[in-house]
Amino acid sequence: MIAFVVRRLFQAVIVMFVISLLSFSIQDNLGDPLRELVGQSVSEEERQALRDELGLNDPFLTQYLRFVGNALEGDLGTSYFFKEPALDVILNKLPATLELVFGATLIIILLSVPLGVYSAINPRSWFSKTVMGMSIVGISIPVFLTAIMAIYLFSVELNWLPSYGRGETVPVFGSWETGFLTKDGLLHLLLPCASLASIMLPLFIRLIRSEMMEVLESEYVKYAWAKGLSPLRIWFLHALKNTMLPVITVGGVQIGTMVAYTILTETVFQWPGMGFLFLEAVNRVDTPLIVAYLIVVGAIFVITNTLVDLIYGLVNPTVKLAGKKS
Amino acid sequence: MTTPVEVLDIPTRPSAWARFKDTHLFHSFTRDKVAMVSFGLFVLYALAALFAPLIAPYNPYDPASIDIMNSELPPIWQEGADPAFLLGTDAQGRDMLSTMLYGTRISLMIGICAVMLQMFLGVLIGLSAGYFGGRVDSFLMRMADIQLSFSTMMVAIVVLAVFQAAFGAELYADLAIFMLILVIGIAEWPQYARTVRASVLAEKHKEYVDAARVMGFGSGRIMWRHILPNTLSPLLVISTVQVANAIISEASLSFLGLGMPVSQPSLGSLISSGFEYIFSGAWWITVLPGIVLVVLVLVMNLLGDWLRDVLNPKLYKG
Amino acid sequence: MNAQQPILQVRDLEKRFNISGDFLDQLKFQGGKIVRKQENVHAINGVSFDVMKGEALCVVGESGCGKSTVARTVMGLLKPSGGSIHYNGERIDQLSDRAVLPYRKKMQMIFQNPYASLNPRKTITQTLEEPVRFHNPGMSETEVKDKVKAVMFDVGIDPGWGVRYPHEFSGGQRQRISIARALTLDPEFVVADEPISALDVSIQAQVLNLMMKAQEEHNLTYLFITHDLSVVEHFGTRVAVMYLGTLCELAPTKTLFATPRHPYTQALLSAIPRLQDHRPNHIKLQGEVPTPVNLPSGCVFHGRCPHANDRCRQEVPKLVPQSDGSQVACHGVEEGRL
Amino acid sequence: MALLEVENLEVTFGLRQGAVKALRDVSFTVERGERVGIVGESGAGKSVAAFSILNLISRPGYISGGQIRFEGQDLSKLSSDAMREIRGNRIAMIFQDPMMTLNPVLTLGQQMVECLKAHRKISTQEARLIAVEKLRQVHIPSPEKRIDQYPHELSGGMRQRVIIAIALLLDPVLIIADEPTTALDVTIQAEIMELLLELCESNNVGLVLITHDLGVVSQVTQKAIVMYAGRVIEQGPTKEIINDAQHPYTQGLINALPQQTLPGQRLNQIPGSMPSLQNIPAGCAFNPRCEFVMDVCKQTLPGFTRSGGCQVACHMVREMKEKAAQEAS
Repeated sequence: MIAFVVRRLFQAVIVMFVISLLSFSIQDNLGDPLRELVGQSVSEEERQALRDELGLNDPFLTQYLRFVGNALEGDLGTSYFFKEPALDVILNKLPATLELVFGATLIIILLSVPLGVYSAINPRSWFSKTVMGMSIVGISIPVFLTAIMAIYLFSVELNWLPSYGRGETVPVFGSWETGFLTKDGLLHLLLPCASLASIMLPLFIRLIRSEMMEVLESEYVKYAWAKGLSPLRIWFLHALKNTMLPVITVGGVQIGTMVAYTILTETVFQWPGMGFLFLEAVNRVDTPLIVAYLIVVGAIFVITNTLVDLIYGLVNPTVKLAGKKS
Repeated sequence: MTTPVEVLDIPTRPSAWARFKDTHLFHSFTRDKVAMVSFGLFVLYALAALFAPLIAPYNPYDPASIDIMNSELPPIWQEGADPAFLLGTDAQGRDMLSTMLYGTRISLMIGICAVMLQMFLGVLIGLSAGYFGGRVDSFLMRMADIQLSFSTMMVAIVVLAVFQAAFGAELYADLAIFMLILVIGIAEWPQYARTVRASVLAEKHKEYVDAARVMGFGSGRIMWRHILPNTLSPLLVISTVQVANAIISEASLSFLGLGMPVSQPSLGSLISSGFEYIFSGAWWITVLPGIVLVVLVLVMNLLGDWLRDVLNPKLYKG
Repeated sequence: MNAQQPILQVRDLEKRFNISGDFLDQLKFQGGKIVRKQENVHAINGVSFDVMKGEALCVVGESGCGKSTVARTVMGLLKPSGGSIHYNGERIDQLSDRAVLPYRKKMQMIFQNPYASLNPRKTITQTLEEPVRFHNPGMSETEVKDKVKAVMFDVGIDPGWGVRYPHEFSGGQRQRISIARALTLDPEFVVADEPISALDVSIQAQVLNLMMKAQEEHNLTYLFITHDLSVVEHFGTRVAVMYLGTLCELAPTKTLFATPRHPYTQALLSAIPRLQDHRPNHIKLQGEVPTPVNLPSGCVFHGRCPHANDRCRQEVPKLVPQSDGSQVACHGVEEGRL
Repeated sequence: MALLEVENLEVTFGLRQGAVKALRDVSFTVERGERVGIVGESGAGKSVAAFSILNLISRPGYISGGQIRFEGQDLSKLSSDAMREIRGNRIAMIFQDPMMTLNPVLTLGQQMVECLKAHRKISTQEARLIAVEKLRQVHIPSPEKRIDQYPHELSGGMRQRVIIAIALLLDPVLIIADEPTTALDVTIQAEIMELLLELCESNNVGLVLITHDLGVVSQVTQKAIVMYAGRVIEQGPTKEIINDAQHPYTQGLINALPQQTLPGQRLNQIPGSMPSLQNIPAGCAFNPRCEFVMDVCKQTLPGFTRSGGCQVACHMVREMKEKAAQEAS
């Protein structure tokens, strides 16, 4: 238990340290805060005075520590473009991205488990073969291309679904605007979530299928048959529980990966989330916003990885949360 | 007292080709239609990429051969097409066929070079981690874990975005090809490192390695001559899939505007440049390179799947 | 044959494996405090024996008793945690890789798993020629080839097999190739780690016969590790019985099978299923082998021994020579209770 | 009526290289309370024979011929539901490797209770009581506590005891044990074997014991069946087979045991190795390794000849018997 907690903390610290270093060097090298603050019309002496005042001439370490100190207090600077605290700007867009990821995860879990299990149990049926064929095509199509094709088909040609934006949203707790509670919001979620899921879904189906097939060959499943248990109990208790162990580990990492893919989906669907904002910030060289994005995403990674390890430890009786098999 | 000598039927050593023809690999290849078609298509792609400058009817990099008046011409089977442009033209009036041939060339090149870089880094790190073990191993693997949890795309997007912002778009366009190779190559090292390490660890505990140690062979000899050759099949399997992934990564980055510039397009940047015209009906600018890209990646993935099935170490008792 | 001269002397050999993982895994909550705790597997605990020239010393015991660890430590595959190993009077357990090379020629090993002990990517010829070239840099190509050919004939395999890869052979054939590999260097001492336990009964006899023939023709000395007592009875000159990393009894084979002294040896012997007796009548031991992580105090066998008393629970018994030439580590035998 | 009658059983594996027959023409019977040993080396088909009784051969294997009658019922005609009623209930199985047999993510209690509930209409509470009782019968200390543990918390010997307890849960009439002690240590082996023998005897349960160990067969079983390359080559009362084997292979197998030779002497070995199922030699499958091989052995498959209480598939034995019969008349 101690080892688990310490490792997690250690990993979190490393991740955040790397991100902070990266962020800081971005802030240090990209763009000129002075120009953003005062424009071009100030004389050289005034600039120098201002630089001194802002601490821009301090040694690297001092500046870095000041940056970390501010970051720990939640102050990541002010967005040049929005003229608002960068963290607030990012956090405002967080719900949109999280809902996208959540919707995609839902699609993945709801489809991959039954499809993967079915095609593992009946590997020779035409349906399984179709699923496997589709899944290999699925992983071969880049997310953005799926998104474009989906827009072309469902929005341009058929005109069934909206092609951009979040549609109508309603506030839930405080500032969290959700699209899950309105019909329009749900319709808007459909295409982006499906596109985002399109790359992970085939991966999960293939993973679940191959793990499940391996488990079905195991001695303890054979033994379960010899005990005369019902097929449903064997498949969904004996086999599935063992199948899910590796799936949870790999799946956890993949869900983290999905955050990266939101940048692509959000760009195609002009989804007002963090990823879209990030890309805009890059184009505008809005350094504080870039930094804020990196830190928020880093935190999300650390949290998901910890959660995944915890769940794994809970499901697997042979692991005592130390990551080591007893 | 003599021990009877058992005699095998074929005492002579067959030629290398004959031996290859006798392998499990070759047998399953000839029996698997999907593998044969995939391999054929891959060879076709490779040839097209290699000889693009010879095959392509136009040179898309040559501004002189481009006439903006020819822009957005549809492919030949559609109304309003110009027979001079078999597959139509893009928004700048470049011949789609030529651009796609050159694009394939760039995509494949980036994919293969990036994977070579990954392999170099990954094999080096994986071998060291697996062979030295202990602290070196746990440090390297923790780094790999952290990097993997970030995902290649994320790392690549951030790094390229920062570089683009730092260099300015023009200088960046010139360096894009190297940056892409570098970033995709470096970001994916954990895949190789983990695979190599896992097979080194598995092999290290096998008795033939002990046998080699008992013979007094040095660790370098054991590492390179005994263990490494036994880790090649997993490397081959992941390499095909990695090339496919690298091509997708490159396309995605180019789509975001962080990859190849429009003046020197890869398949990804071609798709990207056509995206805005899809609503106006000029679907071919996006769809045609899209199909070329998907087929290329699909073929690589199918080959990877086939290799995984055939080379699956469980099939050998050894 | 001079049977009195020891070729290998093992003294107070100890081997521990640290299984506590890295620093973080060693930290434990204990009584509200965080303490660092290291856990070791005590694979061998002070084992001493000699192997005489020309004999076949068999080491028997159940899985986890440390017999394979003894073999691997003797061969230098593992570094001992304590004690010493002498070969022909020279201490070999602390030599550098280079200094140990001459001993590698004289000491060879045959492994348990015929499917894993041959490199799957090398042909039989490559596997057999590599050690010859490595240890005899001056040898010409024809000499190497002749040497390998001679050894292949010796173990009953056709040199024509040489171009083939291991996976083309059956388990018994591979084990012969393994023996051939050991013999290419003309060793005088061979450690065989369960060389027949992975083979079928009819093949076991083939391999055992081959090993006995090789012993005769090449004047070999064997350290033979096995769990199969019926093989020991047939093959061994002397037998060493191990339990939980400790030597219980060391005796000439005939003596051991006629009059086993140590209670564990008695139980072990009674457990062999034999063709003739139709009603098993073996000595039942209580409980199971304890883990080698937390060794029992005193005699390691006391928890399962029907004759254990307080002394056995506290004091570790020493290996004591008996009148019939055997050595037994048991308080009961020493006191004359048994 | 015998408890189990296997008649001309044939099992085929549909491999990519073509169909391979793993079992041919296998026939034997097991009486109520009888203990039968099936002996053979790896690849002889003894495990396939055991698993095919409960129709548990994994793909690509399937029963391609013959009949298996259990208590007079033809098992191959049963629906899968009816077959499930027999598995674990009337016929129980014990697998080879106790480390792999129990599901690692379920407690012992879960794995025992589910078995009871699959065949009987009882509450979980009642099922638990039965399970604890059975664990006590196989000498598991403090079974009330053990029942809530996971398999990895038990040693190999303990796990095999639990598996025996599971086999006895529903008071079956037949237990099929596939090398139940091979994965265990010598002293544990003897204990487990004795426990199994004792429980079979006291509950009058029939036992089909698959093993490669002739010693175990001679100690435990009343009848022995010797298999080679997918066929039965000799079967009969265990005592007769051990003391006076007729088939050259059985003789070779017994004589190859080190205890059959004086210490230090060369062992009696059978040359060569068992053919793979893909290229079984014509005639008698054993002919290339047989020291008594005759021309007829290379061409014709030997049928069974009676010799004492045994049935032997060997041309030489048949000729000897015929000669003896002629001389007698």
